This record gives sequence, C-alpha cells and structure tokens, in this order.
Amino acid sequence: MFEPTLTHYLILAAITFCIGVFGVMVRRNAITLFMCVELMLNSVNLTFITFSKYRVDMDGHIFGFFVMAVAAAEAAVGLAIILHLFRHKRSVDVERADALQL
Amino acid sequence: MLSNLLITQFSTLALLTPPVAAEYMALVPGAIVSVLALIIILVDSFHRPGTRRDYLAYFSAIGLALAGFSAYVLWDNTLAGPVFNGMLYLDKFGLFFAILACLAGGLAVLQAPSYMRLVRMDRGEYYMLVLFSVAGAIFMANAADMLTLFIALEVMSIPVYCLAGYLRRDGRSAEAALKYFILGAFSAGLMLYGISLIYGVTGTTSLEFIGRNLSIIIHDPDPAGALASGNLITVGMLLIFSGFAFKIAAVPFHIWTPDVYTGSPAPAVGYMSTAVKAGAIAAMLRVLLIAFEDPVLRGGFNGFGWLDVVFFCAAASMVLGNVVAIMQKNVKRMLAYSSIAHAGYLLVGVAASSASPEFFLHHDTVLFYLATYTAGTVGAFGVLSILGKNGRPVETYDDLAGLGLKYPVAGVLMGLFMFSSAGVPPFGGFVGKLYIFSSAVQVGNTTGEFSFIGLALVGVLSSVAGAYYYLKVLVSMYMKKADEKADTEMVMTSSAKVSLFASALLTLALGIFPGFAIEMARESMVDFQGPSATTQKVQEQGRQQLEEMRQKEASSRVVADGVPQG
Amino acid sequence: MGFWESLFFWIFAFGAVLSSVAVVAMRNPLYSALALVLDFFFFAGLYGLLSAHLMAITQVLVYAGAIMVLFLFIIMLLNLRDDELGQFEFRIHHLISAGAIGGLLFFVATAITPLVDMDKVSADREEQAKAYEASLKTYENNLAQVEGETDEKVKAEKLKKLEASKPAMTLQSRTAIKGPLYADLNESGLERVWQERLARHESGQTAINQGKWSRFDKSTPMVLPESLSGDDRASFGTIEPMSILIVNRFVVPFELTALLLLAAIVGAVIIAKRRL
Amino acid sequence: MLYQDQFYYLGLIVLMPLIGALINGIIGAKLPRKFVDVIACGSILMSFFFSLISIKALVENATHVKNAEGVVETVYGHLSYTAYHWIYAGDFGVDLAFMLDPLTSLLLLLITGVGFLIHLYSVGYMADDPSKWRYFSYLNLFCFAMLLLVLGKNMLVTFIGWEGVGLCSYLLIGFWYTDDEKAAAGQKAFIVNRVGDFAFLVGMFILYYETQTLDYIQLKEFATNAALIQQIAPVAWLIVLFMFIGCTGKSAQIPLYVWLPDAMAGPTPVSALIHAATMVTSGVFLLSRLNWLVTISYEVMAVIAWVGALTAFFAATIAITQNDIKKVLAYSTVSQLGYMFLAVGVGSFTAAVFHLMTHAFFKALMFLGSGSVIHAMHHEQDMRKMGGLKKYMPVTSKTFLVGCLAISGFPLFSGFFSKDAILWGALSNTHVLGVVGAQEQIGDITVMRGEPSAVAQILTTKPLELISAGGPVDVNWLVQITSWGTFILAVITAGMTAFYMFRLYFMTFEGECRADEHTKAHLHESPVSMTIPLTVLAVLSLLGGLTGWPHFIVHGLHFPPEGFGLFFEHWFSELFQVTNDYRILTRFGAHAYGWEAVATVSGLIAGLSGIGLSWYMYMKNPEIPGLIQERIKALHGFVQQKYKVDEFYGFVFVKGSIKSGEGMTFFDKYILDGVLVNGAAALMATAGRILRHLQSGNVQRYATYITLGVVLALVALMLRM
Repeated sequence: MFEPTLTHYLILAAITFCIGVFGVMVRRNAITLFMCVELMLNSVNLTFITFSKYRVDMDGHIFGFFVMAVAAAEAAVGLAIILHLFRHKRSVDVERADALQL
Repeated sequence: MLSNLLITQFSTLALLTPPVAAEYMALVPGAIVSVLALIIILVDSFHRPGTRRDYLAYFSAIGLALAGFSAYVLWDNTLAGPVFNGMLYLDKFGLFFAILACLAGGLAVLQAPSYMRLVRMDRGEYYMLVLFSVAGAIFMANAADMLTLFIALEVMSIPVYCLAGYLRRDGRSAEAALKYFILGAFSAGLMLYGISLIYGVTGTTSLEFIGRNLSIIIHDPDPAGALASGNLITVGMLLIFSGFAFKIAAVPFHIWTPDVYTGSPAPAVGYMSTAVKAGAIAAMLRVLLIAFEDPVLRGGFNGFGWLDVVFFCAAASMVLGNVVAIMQKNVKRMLAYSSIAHAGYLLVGVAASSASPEFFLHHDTVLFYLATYTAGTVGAFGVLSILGKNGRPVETYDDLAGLGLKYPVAGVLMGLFMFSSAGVPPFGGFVGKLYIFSSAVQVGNTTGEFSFIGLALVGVLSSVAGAYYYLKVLVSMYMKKADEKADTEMVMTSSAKVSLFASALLTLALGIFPGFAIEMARESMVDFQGPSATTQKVQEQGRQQLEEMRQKEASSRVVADGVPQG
Repeated sequence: MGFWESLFFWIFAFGAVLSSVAVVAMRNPLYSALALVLDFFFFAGLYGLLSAHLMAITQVLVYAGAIMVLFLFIIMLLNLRDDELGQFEFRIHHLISAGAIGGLLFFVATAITPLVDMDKVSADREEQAKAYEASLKTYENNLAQVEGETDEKVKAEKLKKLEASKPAMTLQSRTAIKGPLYADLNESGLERVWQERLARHESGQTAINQGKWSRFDKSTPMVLPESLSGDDRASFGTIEPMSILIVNRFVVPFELTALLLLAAIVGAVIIAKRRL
Repeated sequence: MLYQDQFYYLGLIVLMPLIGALINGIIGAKLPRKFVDVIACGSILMSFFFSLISIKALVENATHVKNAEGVVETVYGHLSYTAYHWIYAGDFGVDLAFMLDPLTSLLLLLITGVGFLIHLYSVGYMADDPSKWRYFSYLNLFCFAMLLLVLGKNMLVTFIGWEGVGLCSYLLIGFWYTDDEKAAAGQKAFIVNRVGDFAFLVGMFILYYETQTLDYIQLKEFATNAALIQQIAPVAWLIVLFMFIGCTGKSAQIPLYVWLPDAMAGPTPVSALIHAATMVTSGVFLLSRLNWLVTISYEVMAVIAWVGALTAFFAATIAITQNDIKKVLAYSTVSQLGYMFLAVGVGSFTAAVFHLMTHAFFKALMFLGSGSVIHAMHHEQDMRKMGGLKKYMPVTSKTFLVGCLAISGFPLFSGFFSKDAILWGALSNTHVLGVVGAQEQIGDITVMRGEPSAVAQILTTKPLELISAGGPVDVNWLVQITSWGTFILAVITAGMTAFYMFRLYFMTFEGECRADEHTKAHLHESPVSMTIPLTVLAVLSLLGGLTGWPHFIVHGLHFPPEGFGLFFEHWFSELFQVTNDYRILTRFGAHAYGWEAVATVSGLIAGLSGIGLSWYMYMKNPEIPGLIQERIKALHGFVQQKYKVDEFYGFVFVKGSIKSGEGMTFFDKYILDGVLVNGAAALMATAGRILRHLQSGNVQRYATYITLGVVLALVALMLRM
C-alpha cells in the first residue's frame, strides 16, 4: 500500500481532474475558472506520463509535451478573452455574462 | 544513437520510416492555406490604416480555391495507409472534407467585407483567423493519430474562439467568446482525459493501432483480461466522443450553440457552423470507424455501445433543435437551433451507416448532407451579414421585416437557402435529407431493426416543423410591413455577391444534379483508410459498384445521345 | 521502488491534492494562482518520480514559469476590487455539479481500480503455460521413443495412441507464452513486424515484456522493468529520445503546434488590443 | 418515330414552362410588357403542342389485342423519357424520368390546354399590374411543377412536383402580399399542405420500404404478380391511408380543406388554374395512379368514399350561405372534389377522372367568368352588390350560364354525364371483398390481412369468374351502408349544387343592378383576350361530357359499343384493369340498366329541382331568402361561418386566445399544435420553461450539463455489462 502503484497515480490524476472540473463549475471568477481548466490539463498530463512509464513508451511524454503547448496557446487566447470581457462588464464574474440567453 | 527505446514499440517500428516524396502531398492543401494565412499577416501589417481591405477577401478566397483545387488534383493520387510516420492519411475522405472546409471558409471570407463595413471593423486579421481555422479543419479530417487530431482540433478551434469575440465593441461578442472558449477548453480537457485513458489501455495513440489493440483486449479469451480494461475503454471512448459531440453541437453537448451563435459575427457563425462541424464529423468518423470499430464497442446489435449513444444524440438533437427553434425570436438563434437539428440528421446517417460493417459505405450520406448543409447555411448567414438596420447587422425577425421587398436579391437568396434548409425540393437540402433518411430506412429494412425506421420517421416529422420557422423568416422578409422609421441598409460588396451567388448556385446544383457530389462522397468512403478487414471487403464491393455504375451511366448516355430511329 | 521514492510520492500526492483544493477554494485569484504554482511544482515532482525528466523541467519552466506569470500578470492588470472577484455563492446547480462530478469520479475510479486480481490471473496463466510446456516435453520425449521403434506396425499404433495424448494448447496458455497479440494477427499485415519483434525479443535485444496488452495490471509498481538495458533506463524520458521522437515521428504535430501558437498569438492580439 | 423509352418530347413538355419562368423571373422586369406575355403564353402553348404530338405517338404506339372473348382491346402502354440519373448511389437509385400513359395524357391536355387559356386570360386580367412579370413567372413555374407531378415516372418526381405546386400556390396566393390577410392565406395554404406532404412522404417511405422501388412501371408489376403482391398486401392499407391524408391536404378534403376558401385571396386566374382545374385534383390523380394499391385496401376505400361524400355535402351547404362570389366557387370546388374522392372511394376511377376533366372545364370557366365580373366591378366580390350584369357583359353571362348548367347536371352538358357516372358508381359500389359470398370462398377479410397469399390469389385470378356469373349478389353491411349513404348524400349535394350555382347566377347576372353609381358607370365587357378563353371553355363544358355516356343509353340507343360514346372507358380500361377486375361493377347484376337509369334520373331530378328552387327564391320571390334566413338565423349563421371550423381548429389546437389578424397564428395553429395535436401547447410551454431554465446564459451551468451528459451516457454504457 505504501509503495505507489499504477492505480495510485491514476487515482491521484482522477482526483485532481475532478477537482478541476468542480472548479470550472463553481468558481465564478473567470480567471480562477480558467486556472481550473489548467488543473484539468495537468491531471491529463499526469495520466499520460504514468501510462508512459507503465508501457515504457515515450509517446505519452510527447503527448503531454504538446498538451503543454496547447495549454499555453489557450492561456494566451483565454486571458485575452477575459480581458475583453472585463472591458465590457467591468467584472470577471461569469455569472454577470448572461446577456445571451433564451 | 537511436535509442532502443524508440524502436521497442511495435507501432513505432512499423512507422518510423522517413517520408517519401509522395507523402508530402498529404500536407499540400493544409500547407497552402497556412502559407496563405502567413502572407496575409505580412500584407496586412504593411497596410495603411483606414483603407479598404476587400482585396484580402478575394485573395484568401482565391487561395482557398487553390487549396481546394489542389485537393481535387490529389483526388486520384491517394496513398494506402497512413503517411508521415502514421500521423496523417492521404485519402479521398480527407480530401473531401478539405474541399468542404475550403468551400465553407472561402464563402465565409467573401462575405466578410460587407459585414465588416456594417460593424465598422474592417481588419485583415479576420481572414487570417479563418484561414488558420480552415487549415486546422483540413488536418483534423486527415489525422491518423490522436495527437495530430487533437492539435488540429485546437488549431481549428482557437481561431474560432477569437472570431466569436471579434466584435470588440460589442459586449455580447465578448460574452460569446468567453462561453465558447471556456466550454471549448473544458470539453477539450474531457476529451484529452479520454485520450489518455485509451492511450493507457492500448499503449499507442495511433488510430489504427488503438483499433487493433482494443479488439485484441476485448476479445481476450480470458474474461479477466477484458474485464480489467473494459471500463477504462468505455470511459475513454465516451469522453472522446463527448469532445466531438461538443464540436458538432449534438444534444446534450449543444448547450453553448445558441448563445455563441447569437453573439458572434454572422459570417463567422456561417463558418463555424459548417467547417467546424465538418471537421469534427470527419475526425469523429475516423475515430469511431478506425479506433472504436470493434463490434462490441460499436454496440447496436451487439449490446450497448457508441452506436446507441449516437442514436440517442441524433433523436434528441432533431427533436430539441426543431422544437426549440420554433420558439426563437432571433434569427441567428433560430439558425443555431436549426444547426443542432442538422447535427441530429447527420448523426442519423452516422448511426444507421454504422449499424453493421456492410453498411459502411452508407456514410456517404453524411458527407453529402454536409455538403448541402454547408451551401445552405453559409448562404443564410451570408444574407444576414449583408443586411443592416439602424447601423447594426440584422438579427431578429423584426429586423428583417419588409427587407425582402426592399432588397429583392437578398430576399430571393434567403428564400432559396431557407427552402433548401427546410428540405423543399428541388434544392440541395431535400436531396440530402432524402438520402440520409432513405438510407436509414434501408438499413432498418435490411436488418429488420425498426428503431432506424423510427429514427427516420422522427427526422421526417421534426423536419416538418422546420417548415414553420424557416418560412417565418420569409414571412418577415416579405409579408411584414417594414419599419418606416428604421434606417435599413444592404451592403452588397462584389465579394459578397460572389459568395452568395456561389452558395445559391451550389444549393441548386446539389439539388438538381447531386450525382457528382454523391459520387465523390461514395468514392471517399470507398477510399477511407484504416478500417478493419471486414469493412475493407465492403469497400471493395463498393469500388466495383462504382465502376459498374459508371459503365451503366456511360452506356445510358450512349442511348440518350443515339440518333432517333424512324 | 525504494522507500524514499515512495515517501516522496505520498508527499507530492498529498501536496498536489491539497494545493488543487486550494486553487478552487481560495477567495482571491492571486492566492489561487499561487496555489496553482505550488501545484505545478508538485506535479513536476511526480513527473520526476515517473522518470519523465524533460517533462518535469518543462512543467516548471513553461507552466510555472511562463503560463502562471501570464495569469498573475492579468490578475495584477485587472486589479480587481472585491465585488468584481465573483464570490462563491451557493447555487442549486452546484448540487447537480457535485453529483455529476461524483458520478464521473466514481466511474473513472471503478475503471481504474482493478476488479480482478490480476496477479492471480497472471500466475494462473503462467502455471498453465508451464504445465503445457511440461506435458509438451513429455510428449516430445515419448515421440522420440516411438520414432526409435523399428516395427512399423507397432510404431503406427503407438503413434496413434500418442497423437491422442498430445497436449492441447489452451488459449490461456498460448497467451501466456506468446502474448495475445500473436494469436490474432491473421489478417492485420503486421505479421512481419511481429516476427521481427519476436525474433529480437528472443535473441535478447529487447527484453521488455510486450505481452501485457490485455493483462492490464494496475497494481504493478511503477518501476522501469529490470529487463531494460542500462542505457535505455538512463535515457528514458530525457531530452535525447524525446527530441528524436519529436523531429522524426511527431514532426507533423510539431509543425501544427507552430501554427497553433501563431494563431493564438494573433487571436489574442486582436481580441485584447484596445485600438488597432 | 422516336424511341419509346427515350421520347424526347416529354422532356420538352416539362422544359418549356421552366424556360418561360426563368426568362420572366430573371429578366422579366426589364422586358417590354408585351414580350412578357408572349413568352409566358408561348412557352405553355409550345408545351401544349408537344403534348399533342406525344399523345399522337402514344395512340400510334398502341397495340390491339384480341382478348379471350374475342373483343379487340387496345393496349396503350406508355412512353417514357429518362432525363438523367438523379440520385444514384449503391442500392438507392432514382432517375429524373417522365412517363406518358392515358391518365397522364388527360392531365397533360388539361394543364397545357386549359393552362394556356388561363395564361391568355391573365394577359387581360393582369394588364394593369406592375409586377406582371413576376406573376407570369410564378404561373409558368406552377405549370412546370404540375407537369412534373403528372409526368413523373417515379413517385419521387411526383413528390417534387407535389411540393412544387404547393410552393407556387403559396407564392401565387400571396401574390398581393402587401395585404396582410392575403399573405396569411398563402401561409395557411402552405402549412396545411406541408402537413399533407408529410403524410405523403411517410406513405412513400413505407412503400419504398416494402417494395424497394418508386418507379410506377415497376410498382405496377406488384399488382399482377402474386409473389410480389404478398409483400405489400399487409401494409397496403397503411400506405393508402397516408397517401390519402396527403391528398386531403392537397385536394382540400375534410379535415384539411380549410385552406382552399382562404386561398381565393390570390388573383382569379390563379384560382381557376390551380384551385379548380389542376393542382387540387392532383390527389385524385395520385390515387388513380395507384389504383391497384387503393383497390386492395378495401376499408380505406370506404373511408375515402365517406370523406368525399361528406366533404361534398358540407361544402355545398356552406356554399349556399356565402355571399362572396369567389367563396361560393371555392366551396363549390371543395364539394366537387369531394365527388371525385367519392368516386375513388367506390372504385369508379374512370368516373373520378371523367369528373376531374369536366370539372376542370366548367369550374375554370366559372372562375374566369367571376374574374371577368370582378374585373369589371373594380374588385368588388360581394354578390349582394351585383345583379343585372347580363346586359353589360353578354359574353361573360352567357358562358357563365353554360358553366352553371354544366355543373348542375343539366342534360347533355358535361357535368350531367360525369356526375351521373359518379352517382352510378356510388349506387353500384361493389367490392369483391364486400360480397357476402366471397367471404366463404376466400375467407374473412381480417383473416386475409394476415394471409397475403389469399389476396394474391384473388388479385391474380378474375374475381368475376370466381364469384358470380353476372347475376345480382349480396354485399355486406359496410358496402351496403357506404353505397346507399354516399349515394343519397351525393344526390342531395347535386340538388344543392344546382341551387347555389343558380343562386350565384341569378344574383350576379339577373335582376336589378345593385352596384353603386360609380361602378355602374364603368361596367363593361372584358377585353377579347379574356372572352376568348371563356368561349372556348364554354364550348368544352358543353361538349366535354359526350365522351362518356351512361351504359343504359348506349345500350338502349344502340350506340356502337366501341364508338365515341364510351371513349372514356376505353381510354382508361387498361389503366384501371386491375381495379375493374377486382370490383364487381354492379351488385345489381351485370346489365342492371334499370338501376343505372335510377341513378341518372335521381341526379337529373335533384339538379332540375335545385335550379327551379333557386329560380323561385331569387327571381320569382326575392324576399323569400331573407325570410328563411330570419327564421333559421342561428343555423344560417353557423353554416355561413363555415361551421366555425376555423374557430374549432383554433379552439382545439391552440389553447387560449389567438390574436386575430396576426398571420403568425396560423402557423401556431397548424404546425406547432396541429402536428402534435391537443396537449401540445401545454407540452410546449413546459418544454419551454425547462429549456429557459437550462439555457440560462450561465456558462458554469452549461459545463455542468455537459458533464452530466457524459455521466448519463456512462451510466448507460456501464450498465450494459
């Protein structure tokens, strides 16, 4: 039990992933919300790297590497969008962004 | 030193060969579009502010046409098996979607100058973003590896997020961008998680090898082996599917669509509701038909699998899209719901054609429907993007009141696109729907599975409701009194004219002479790379069928052209 | 895996979970960001434990170094007042969210945690394989004896008898010996690849257990297999094989990433710039 | 002689109006007005000539076969033309192909011939309209769609025409769209038609599902092939029912007839062409085309007969109370269409088609006549403000009188013959499955549904030989009731028809002129381009019926049996062969001339008494109608308001109040709730409320729903194990 196995790593990744998902659903601050998305991506990376070691195959590392690049791109665009929203609403509260609805 | 590690994986070994010259052809359509985008950045940065940039629209459109044409040139030079170390395919399926994405992108950029003048946002970056996105869609449709697929998905999506927030002066645009972005990133995260689980189970990211390894695992004679990874496979598969379903706006992953479509600039919506959907459908078919092609995972007659998920998504999308569209007051929002409904029709095709390997070729209905849908939808958003009222683009039914009479060209074109979307013959939409539903009926008939016939009936019934809301647009345009005080305008630039007439022509052509497009779609499915051996047999039959059909066609032409005898 | 590695795993794991919770729970986005930086460090540590050395470095450099700076920069730039922060307030849909996430976690966890005692299964398989091999050996010995017989008639009779007692190769034993992939390679066209791989495997060039495809053994300790050569073990997850992979096999995604970053930069500029 | 399978002229017939429509539609606005007229009329005239050539070829192509009894029978076969492979992929193939057979040729002559006359008439009628080019473009387009409908070789081409005529009808009804009410009428027509089209589509899908083909020629093989009929017999009733629902939409039968009276908002020539002569009869055409399929679904035939008869009756009662000249004609059209469906329902397809033709003549004539009146009266349509127009408009009044006499069934006028054929059909309605003796011989009908081979057996043997040697037979209760009930309704309707038509005639053309002075001063006969079509149609209404004399007269006066007197029967005998075999033509025996005379005489008496009563009430004692109206005020009001059907539909389909005058309400009524019937409104409201909650605009909730979707799918997928 003390010695970490594959399951330990995977469960750890799943837990942090779900914390990230939970954050996306409850945090109203757009910036924090976005941080939670980053958290999700990190958990995915952990999963990839874990499996990579298990399979002794470095494709997972590569995937994680590219996920980081994607995360960087998303961060650039996402933060720009949040800035854009802030200019219009004077707030980063996503609940206030509700001009579009049924 | 090439480490031993790199050649340990058999997938690596099989694919680690330097690409030959022919393989570079796989990059051509996407590369043309990307290079074009770079050129546009350059040109635009030397552009004096305050001058017109309509020529950029033409420039991008011509470039996209070139890319589409290059895809057409490559049509008969496809390669068997994945190229570039298993990263891309070069097959007719991918080329079909490349042409489709170029078409949607080209039509959308041509509409931009009018709209940009309406909203006073004449910037060159719009074209560049569309081009980047088109490149992403092309690569996505060609992807043979989860990694390429995912990166291409992001290349396609990120510019579209920016397009949604393009109207910097409009708070709603910012909101649309935020919603699209957050939910897009969120669903991308879910999808990635799915990919990572599948990678863990199979040890590879290549679609073909995933497919093979999954079959091996599932059919492990020792039940313990299958049990140990069965749930992981299910979770991973479903998470990946949810990512695609999000992009094609299928219920229950559709929820972002109405908000985003309402807030975004109209020509961009035209683009994002067609090319993005096309790219996602292409990648989804690749993943489902190559990686998850195993009958057990597919489900249907073999239990519960992704086919059933697609089935319920299709039914729910058609019903919800059509019913809710009726209640809308905003035309863009109505079109958003109608695009959800169209996603449902597409999924009907996917579900029916995946019911069994022998129906593999029926996927051409999906491809053909996408073509008709692209022509009609881009056109409809094009009409919305040239009409303005009180200094802003039209949006609601009230805004459209009386405009059909005031601007007959816009009115007639809108009528054409609406009738096509509603499925009134002889426009493209009708043939597309007929083709999809008749294939569903046929599948139901052959397999004796009535659920597909029920699905087709739900589709036909719910599309009757479509007549109501599509016609409502025309009613507003023609039969409502125009608001006298309102200051309406129509900015019909020459490029918009080209775009609208091209879409109209295409809509008509796909309705009256659907033969060429259907044949292309069929060829695409026959050439679809990477499916299992059983499916390849069906493809071989399809190839023979096509050959026979061509011969028959040729012989009948001889009769038709024959000299009448006394 | 030794004691210290295990200990570090638990430290990093608890650290990662706690700091993740902190990211969600902190009121001020600044604190959230700092918690996230911490989180990234813990993750980097985990990557290190998993012999993903390059990934660990990149995690620190790119994530904690670059991306988080961007976050902090934006937080500082916006300089949010308290009422602009977007307080956490309880909503009914949070219950649904919690339910949904609970469901997700439940399913993922059930999928991850093995329901089958894979050790026992493996042992059974090995046992069967051994039994098969043993009986095969007996059979071969008997066969050799029979071959030595001179009387044709007796020989045929004995052969017939022997044929009946020939040990059948059960699927389980076969998978244990050669791996399930080998059993199902009829039409895949990969036979050549497999032959080569098997030959290499048998000649001892590669010593990695490739037969694990279906024996998805989740309780394996996370160590690189003993059979991996020293060089390979040392280079696993380092920059050299990674870079070879990136510029060879994954060159297309790599170039696509260039496209992605360019598009993202231009897009961000368009959206964020106040006046162009 | 051209190829029989590649008969180019069929393509040209269809192409001509399309070319006309395109020229007028695209550059018509810039063309001189005369040129627009020439193109529109010229294109349809060309079509007419090509039709004549094609029909000549069809007749020349016919073969004469001697049947078992030694009588020479003419087999016309068909001509066809395949333009190209329209949708062709794998197992699913549909050609854009056309076919000409006797049934089509009749419709072809009506569409191009009567169509040409109406085009000619429109030249005068629309002379002052600024967007005449648009009108002619639509009208040509309509002709194109209608020609597709009748010439289509497969059901899909027919369906395209079917949708196309609906579309053109919508465009033409709403032609004067500036008027809100007219625009609404157009939408109402389109939507109601769409509901019908949906049923058509479903019927077509089932048919395709069962037969794997939509080609009429291939379908027809099902009628005569025992093995094939087995496939389709169990669901034939379902297909026919759906097809019939489709027809109730297009051909304005109960319950979907509501759009036709409103459709009178369009220009009058449009009403004449679309809503009298051609489009509305396409339902009859379709069922006649599928007559073999209708015939084997025996209970549905009873439904069709009753719906037809009731439509005829109720529309006639409404027509009596209307004061708008076009509304009277509209309800009259609904009523006459009811007659045709009655004929279809009792299996007298020949009579149905016969009446279709004569009705096209006289109803087009009357619509054009009323148009002429309206034109002269400056778009006044209320009959109470007319009267005495005879002296101002001699040609119009005389031709109109011919039309009235024809529809009333005055002897030797066309309506007399065709209505007589329907009455006799209703009275003699005998279906082989309804014959009492047949039950014992071939088993119970309900049993037969389960055993298609029994149906196949009768269909492929001659039932007449099977059951009786020509003597009277007993029929079961369903046939009894249908036969007598529909016959009586039809006779009463005949009387009412004569009454309201002459009421119309007397109120409009006879007596004192009740128009105001200004209108009176400008009263004039219409221009020649309008009177020529009237005259031609009057001659046709007068003579058109001579092609189908009653048998007892033919027999009694010793007409040559293969002569012109029974031309219609011979022309269609091959087409309706299956039906006629399957149907024992008379339950009164093979040569029940006496009973046939009863039908004729009762129709005659009803018609004459209708005319007489009308004369008595509106010429002799003009005060009587007012008195009667006073006496039965409530009933009269009820009937005058069309039995409050629109209100009833409104009440049933839409909960709560509907703001009148809003065009959109029609949509709400018929599509939203018409499709989903009753509880739909509540359902919609609930769905709306839920969706409003879902579509809250809150991005976090959206993320929740996405996750929830994933989890739900996971639950479903995990539970499979």
